[in-house]
Amino acid sequence: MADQKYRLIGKNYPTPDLQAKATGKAKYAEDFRVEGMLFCKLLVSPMPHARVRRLETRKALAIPGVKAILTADDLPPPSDSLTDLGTVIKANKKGERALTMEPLYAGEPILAVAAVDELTAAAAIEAIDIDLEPLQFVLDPIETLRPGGPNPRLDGNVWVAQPAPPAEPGKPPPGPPPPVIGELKWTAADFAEAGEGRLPLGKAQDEWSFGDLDAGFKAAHLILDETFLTPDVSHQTLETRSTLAYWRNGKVYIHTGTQSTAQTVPVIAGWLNVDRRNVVLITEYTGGGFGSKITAGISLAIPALLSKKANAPVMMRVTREEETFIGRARSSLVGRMKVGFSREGRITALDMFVVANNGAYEQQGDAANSGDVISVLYQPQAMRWRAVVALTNTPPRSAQSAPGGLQGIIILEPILAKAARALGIDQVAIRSMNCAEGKSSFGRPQKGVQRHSTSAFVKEALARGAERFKWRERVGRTKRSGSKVRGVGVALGCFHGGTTGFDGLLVIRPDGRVSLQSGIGNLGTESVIDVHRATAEVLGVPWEKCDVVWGDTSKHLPWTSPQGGSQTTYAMTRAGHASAMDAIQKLQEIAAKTLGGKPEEYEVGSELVFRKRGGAKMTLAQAARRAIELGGKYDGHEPAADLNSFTKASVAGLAGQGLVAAAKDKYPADGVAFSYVASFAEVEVDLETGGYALIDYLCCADVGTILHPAALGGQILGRSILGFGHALGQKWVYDPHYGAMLSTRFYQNKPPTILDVPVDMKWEALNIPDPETPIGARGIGEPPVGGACASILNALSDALGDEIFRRAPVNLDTILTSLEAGRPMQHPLLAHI
Amino acid sequence: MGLLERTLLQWAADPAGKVVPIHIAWFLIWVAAIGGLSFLVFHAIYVRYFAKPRLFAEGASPEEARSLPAGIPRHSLVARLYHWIMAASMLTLLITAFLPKIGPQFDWVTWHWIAGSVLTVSVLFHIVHASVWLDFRAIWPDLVDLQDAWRRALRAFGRPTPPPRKFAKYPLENKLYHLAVTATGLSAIVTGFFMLHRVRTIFFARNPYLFSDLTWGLMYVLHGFAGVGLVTLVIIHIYFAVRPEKLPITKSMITGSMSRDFFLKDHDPRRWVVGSSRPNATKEA
Amino acid sequence: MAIVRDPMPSFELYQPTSVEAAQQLLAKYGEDALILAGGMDSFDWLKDRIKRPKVVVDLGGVDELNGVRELTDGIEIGAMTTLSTVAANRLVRERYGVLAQAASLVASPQIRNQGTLGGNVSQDARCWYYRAGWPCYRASGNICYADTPVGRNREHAILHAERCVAVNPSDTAPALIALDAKFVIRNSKGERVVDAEDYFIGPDIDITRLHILRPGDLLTSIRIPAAWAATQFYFEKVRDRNVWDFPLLNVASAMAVSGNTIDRIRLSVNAAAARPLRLKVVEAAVRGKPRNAATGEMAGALAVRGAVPLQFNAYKIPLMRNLVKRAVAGVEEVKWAY
Amino acid sequence: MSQTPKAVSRRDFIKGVIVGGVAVSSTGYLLRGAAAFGQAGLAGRLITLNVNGQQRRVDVLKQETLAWTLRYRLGLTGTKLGCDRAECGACTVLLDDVPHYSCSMLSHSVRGRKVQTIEGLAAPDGTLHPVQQAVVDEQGFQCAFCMSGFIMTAVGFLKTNPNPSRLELAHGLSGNLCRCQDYDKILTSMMRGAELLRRG
Repeated sequence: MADQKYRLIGKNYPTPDLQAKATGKAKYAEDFRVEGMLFCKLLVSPMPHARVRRLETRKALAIPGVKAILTADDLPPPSDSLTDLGTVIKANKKGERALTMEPLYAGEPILAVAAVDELTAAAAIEAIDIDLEPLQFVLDPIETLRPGGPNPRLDGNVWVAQPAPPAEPGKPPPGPPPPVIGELKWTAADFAEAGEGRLPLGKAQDEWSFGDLDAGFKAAHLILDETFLTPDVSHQTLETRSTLAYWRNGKVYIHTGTQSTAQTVPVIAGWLNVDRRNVVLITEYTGGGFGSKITAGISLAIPALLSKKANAPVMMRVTREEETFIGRARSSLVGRMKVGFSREGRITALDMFVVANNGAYEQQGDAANSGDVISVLYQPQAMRWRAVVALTNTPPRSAQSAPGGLQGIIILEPILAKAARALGIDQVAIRSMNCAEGKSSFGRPQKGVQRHSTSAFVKEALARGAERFKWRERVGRTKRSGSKVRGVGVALGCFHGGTTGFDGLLVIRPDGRVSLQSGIGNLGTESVIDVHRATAEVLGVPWEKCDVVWGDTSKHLPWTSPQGGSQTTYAMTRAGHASAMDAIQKLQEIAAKTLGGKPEEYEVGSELVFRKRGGAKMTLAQAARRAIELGGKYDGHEPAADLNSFTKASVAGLAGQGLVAAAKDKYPADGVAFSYVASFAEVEVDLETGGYALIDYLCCADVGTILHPAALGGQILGRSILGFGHALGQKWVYDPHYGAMLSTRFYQNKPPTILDVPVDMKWEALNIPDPETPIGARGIGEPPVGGACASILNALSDALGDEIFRRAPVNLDTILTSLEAGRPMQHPLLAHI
Repeated sequence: MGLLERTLLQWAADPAGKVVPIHIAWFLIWVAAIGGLSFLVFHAIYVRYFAKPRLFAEGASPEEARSLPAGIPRHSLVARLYHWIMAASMLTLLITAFLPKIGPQFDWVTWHWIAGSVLTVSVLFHIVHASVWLDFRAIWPDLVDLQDAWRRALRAFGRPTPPPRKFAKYPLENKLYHLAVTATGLSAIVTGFFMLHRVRTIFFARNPYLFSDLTWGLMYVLHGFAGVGLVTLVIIHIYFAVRPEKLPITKSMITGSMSRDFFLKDHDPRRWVVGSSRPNATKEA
Repeated sequence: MAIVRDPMPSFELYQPTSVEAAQQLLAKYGEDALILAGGMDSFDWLKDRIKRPKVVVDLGGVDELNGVRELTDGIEIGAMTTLSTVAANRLVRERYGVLAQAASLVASPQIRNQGTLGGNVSQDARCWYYRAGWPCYRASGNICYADTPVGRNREHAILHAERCVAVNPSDTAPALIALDAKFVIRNSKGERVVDAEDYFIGPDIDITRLHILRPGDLLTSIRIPAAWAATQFYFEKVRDRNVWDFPLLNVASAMAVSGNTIDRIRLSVNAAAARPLRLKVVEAAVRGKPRNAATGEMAGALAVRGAVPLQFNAYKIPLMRNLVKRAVAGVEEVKWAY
Repeated sequence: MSQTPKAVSRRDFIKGVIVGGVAVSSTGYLLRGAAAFGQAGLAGRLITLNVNGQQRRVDVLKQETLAWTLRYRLGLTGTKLGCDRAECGACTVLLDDVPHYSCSMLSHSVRGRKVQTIEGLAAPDGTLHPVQQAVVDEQGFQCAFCMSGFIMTAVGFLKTNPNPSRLELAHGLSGNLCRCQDYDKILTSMMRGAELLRRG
């Protein structure tokens, strides 16, 4: 066990934000009030695709108390952005904007009104005379791919990436030009070949492969070829993306929820087309993200620009219905997989084709991730991945916990379960035989070479989980009693678990306290605090002496990884470690300068810098005061050259306040960090109603070193339930004739309740350090999602057989009608039912 | 949208946010009923107190008259059957359509579409029957009718004019009424036929998306106007049917024939050649 | 007029403290008045700015409408009694368990703490097209959006659909029908009492209402006769999520059994049609029959006779068949070896 | 109580507005009741609410929900609006010790009833309520936007069932939605809260 050798790492502790949360004092964006603030309401499109023909706002503006109306014409043009390396990322002129005159989905904001109160603002919206010209629309990706099928945008139905021009010598590499919109249609023959309920294998937009696919299928003893549809699911963070904005002496102040504090600043600057140094973001508490607020939401530009126009603070309180439209969602994937299995159950070949429903705006990574995750997690001997990311007139998508990972896994897992049954192999055994192990290669070969994972202990997770879940015992039990039948399922989960190259920043104050500067967003995972436990651990200071500074970019925060893709724990423990090492080195140098001798003769621990052989020593407080005297690199007046400019600005802001330690994570890492889980579920199905209950669940995770057990458990089980939702009933329902979403309410789109999950779920983590990172900790936010969902699907087919469902979620109507008919009754090519 | 549209029609915003008409305003039911009743009141008063005695140009000569049978055949059995079937379905349609709107509620739709289907079929039959086996032109106003109408009008205002001729098979009012019923009836029938797609019937699968929301709206409006129009027309029809001087005509719709005297009093044997319902019969005479 | 949902538009609020006062108001304002009981249904309409009554009459202050009273023949429950109270009341639990059970399965605890029995039986349809504010038949329009070649109608009706295919979402209604409850309605003209099943109407009779209340009418209480007290009850609600969700289908039965023979039975199903259905034909067919699986099967088959599925709700037919079977014969006992 | 309907008389209305100007501080509110809204909308009236043991006089519109009054008139923003449609429970407060969705009741309907919010839970000296303490001990909740609703529901439920099983407690808390889906840890915290309460 890793945590024996640690003081703080691996121990539970009350995070510093808990008190405020538990007493209701924690302030989320909409809890703020500013002198003279106005309130804004949105006018959203009732049509899935239209053009504003006429807009008459005079009557609205005449209403007493109405201060300003903002339309797309008031938005700054999309601005190019500059990477720290000086690469210019050209703005996508056809990407999403906060408001539009050509709405591309029902519910897209067209304009906003600012007034003295919401009643007045609402009355103003109703007083607006707007004439929309209806345009051709499509909701279902398969429909737009049909020959002659409708296009979601005037100029096509897919994004086409443009190659980057060659780099000029001496200049920074130029960024790729923005993608253009093209048209992709499949042929009637493609559809005929596929037949009913099977995904046609038409022209792909992108593909890669490795190994000899044909040989793999030739060698296969069993070949399964199935089509499966995953649901579109809204993120539905409980806090909507409400935002308060105001301008003070050239700076714009934004109160909003975001997953990533530091990373959101340049993005806001881009949306508002202002210098990022003039953006102040206050975001101490964020009411959930799940990928929908990685860098907040573009809608925050509305109150910000309205505030400028009306010259007063503006609060945009986003309603739940509006959040359903603009609050982001997971792309549904319809996937077809042809999988070859050896007699022993090894995957000899895997040919996968996925079509993603992307909404009308920026292309999401779900389709691409699905290929990477499948190839790393199940290690097929040969594999081909093909994909189409189709645009539709549905709300904009974004990453949602394990984007693509969940979809890929729940498309493959039922096939794996079916194969095990057909081959008479135990479900745990077949997964143990195929799963990733150690450094496992994956994904698109670059110049013939694939990337590989930093490590993988999936076999161990499977074995440990099976043991604790009493898998053997359960599979042996009687399945049927009365009208009830039970089934057990196991599934694997996996997603990216970290990135590298970010900055750590801390200040040892003259009073001996340590300020740990955190650019991480506080979205509930507690990584905002947890990763700094590692920093304190390395620095050898008691936690009580540490103050984590977070949630306000005027408080000098370092350049930090985005809180997406479960990268924070890995990335920022590394950066934190680097800053601690920088502090230690500076302490040693200061001690040497002050007390004589060489730096390496000094050691840092228990709030002291002391000579190894005893004798001279000084406290951190003394060292901090000395650092200020010495100035230069010691108190932040000379930041390291390799720091990100964002961090440099913060260091400058802190300069002179104590010993300022700031360093970039330059630790080597062989491979890409992934985290993994093995999920086990048992369900009880009522054959007379088709309803089923999830009666037991266990998740065993391989996430490297455990930083904070309570928070980790919350992530493992919390994200598991997020996965359950995709099996238990979360979905979108659309009326295809009007292109309007019908499932805008919770009782219609069905996020899981406390009574839909086992009352006592279990989690475990192997706590085996990852070899490629100093602390050994990887991220866990996303890996459980796919495994959890698939474990339910597999438990259902264990109970009912393989001929029940070809889509998720699996509701009682699916089960009952299929049981009656003896075959899957809802085919996977019909979206949003 | 003008005041008129707003008062006469019911509007609604369709799911795409477009405001379209969906119905006529139901108060028009009362307008129609009151309109019909006040017509009969005024007409009754006019006939009773103001109308000048009728005067016709000489009709049939005594010889011709004597050559006529005592009972003049007017409506064939088929024609009479058609009339009463149509009447029954028409009344059912109006009652099932408007009663629920003004009070008593019952399962009206089923009755309405069944009656509607009966009416449609019977009207189709009538068109074929009338154009093939009956004198198709007999019911449409001709030049003589218009001249005589003019003469009667001048006479009503006491201006000198030659007396109007006696009628052919159908008096002008009769023909005009038929014209009005044809127009309203057909619009109700045609719109009604499409509206069958909006409800569950034995005929088609439900499909409200045959036309745009606006087209449907206008169709409902037309159906509504035709419906209330028919209320007025039916009131007037019944009123004339029971007027003493018209009773022989009403009877003839049951018995099929009318007395020679009544025939001679109102009709001109040269314009209505008895015993023949074939087209061109008049020419042969 | 552009559409905006939320916040609630203005209205005049009256908070009478007596039924008389409430009736004066309802008589005075007629169509312009909206009755507010628990508000769990009304607030949706108001917040969505779809219904805009001039006047809201909040019955919360009318004490005489609240509480469970014992009568010489059964009990009387005030229309404003909350579902939590109904579910927890001793008399109800001891004698009319089927109602307690139905009430305890409505929505969520907080909703049951505020939602009333009168409100639960008088609530409006939940068809998502209707609730979206679209001009459908139920909203005095001329179209049903749910029953079209592409309509999404998983939650809709399989029986007695007439133009509108919405269903009645009440959980307590079938229980009250099974108990032969009487609904007491008052208006300025006086008081009238109707059988539970006659309180509800289908679209064939009135497509804009789910119940017989007219402007000015007030449901004051519900009386449950002793006749069915402590007989054998069955209630089951089938829904997607175990909290909040409306029934996809529910069933309630009250049965007097001697030996193993069914002497008397009342059986009701809801969410299958626009009104909770009392299955008289099934009742007659099983009367005098032994209470066993065979009778249950027969009852189930009989119950779904004439059911017409829409594109996405065919599952409701086997579901109703099986629920009726259970309501008559009971559920097979489940015994797990572990 | 009087038998006559409590409509707002013109006098009440004027009084309401005058005092309202005082009651409502100068900061903005979602419902100021702007002049654009006929009498009914304008006619906010001064009522007295018993919130967290204090009598609070406040000018409230007819259509104003308790959640809005608490958040936007009394500044008690610990009560959250997650859906404003009685579907998430984030706005749960105690009315006479019973959990209610404050988003789905009119402030005018709670006059004379005891309203308790998350802010009124801890002792005046700052000592946390046992259920709050349990949350800190067990680190229940993630983003915590749903937390005050859950805590209020638990406090209300534990008054009726101080010694629940985990399943009973789950039923008691079932009217609250957590989108971080931290249900397992929430149940553990609340079970601990029940224990701390019993210990007193």
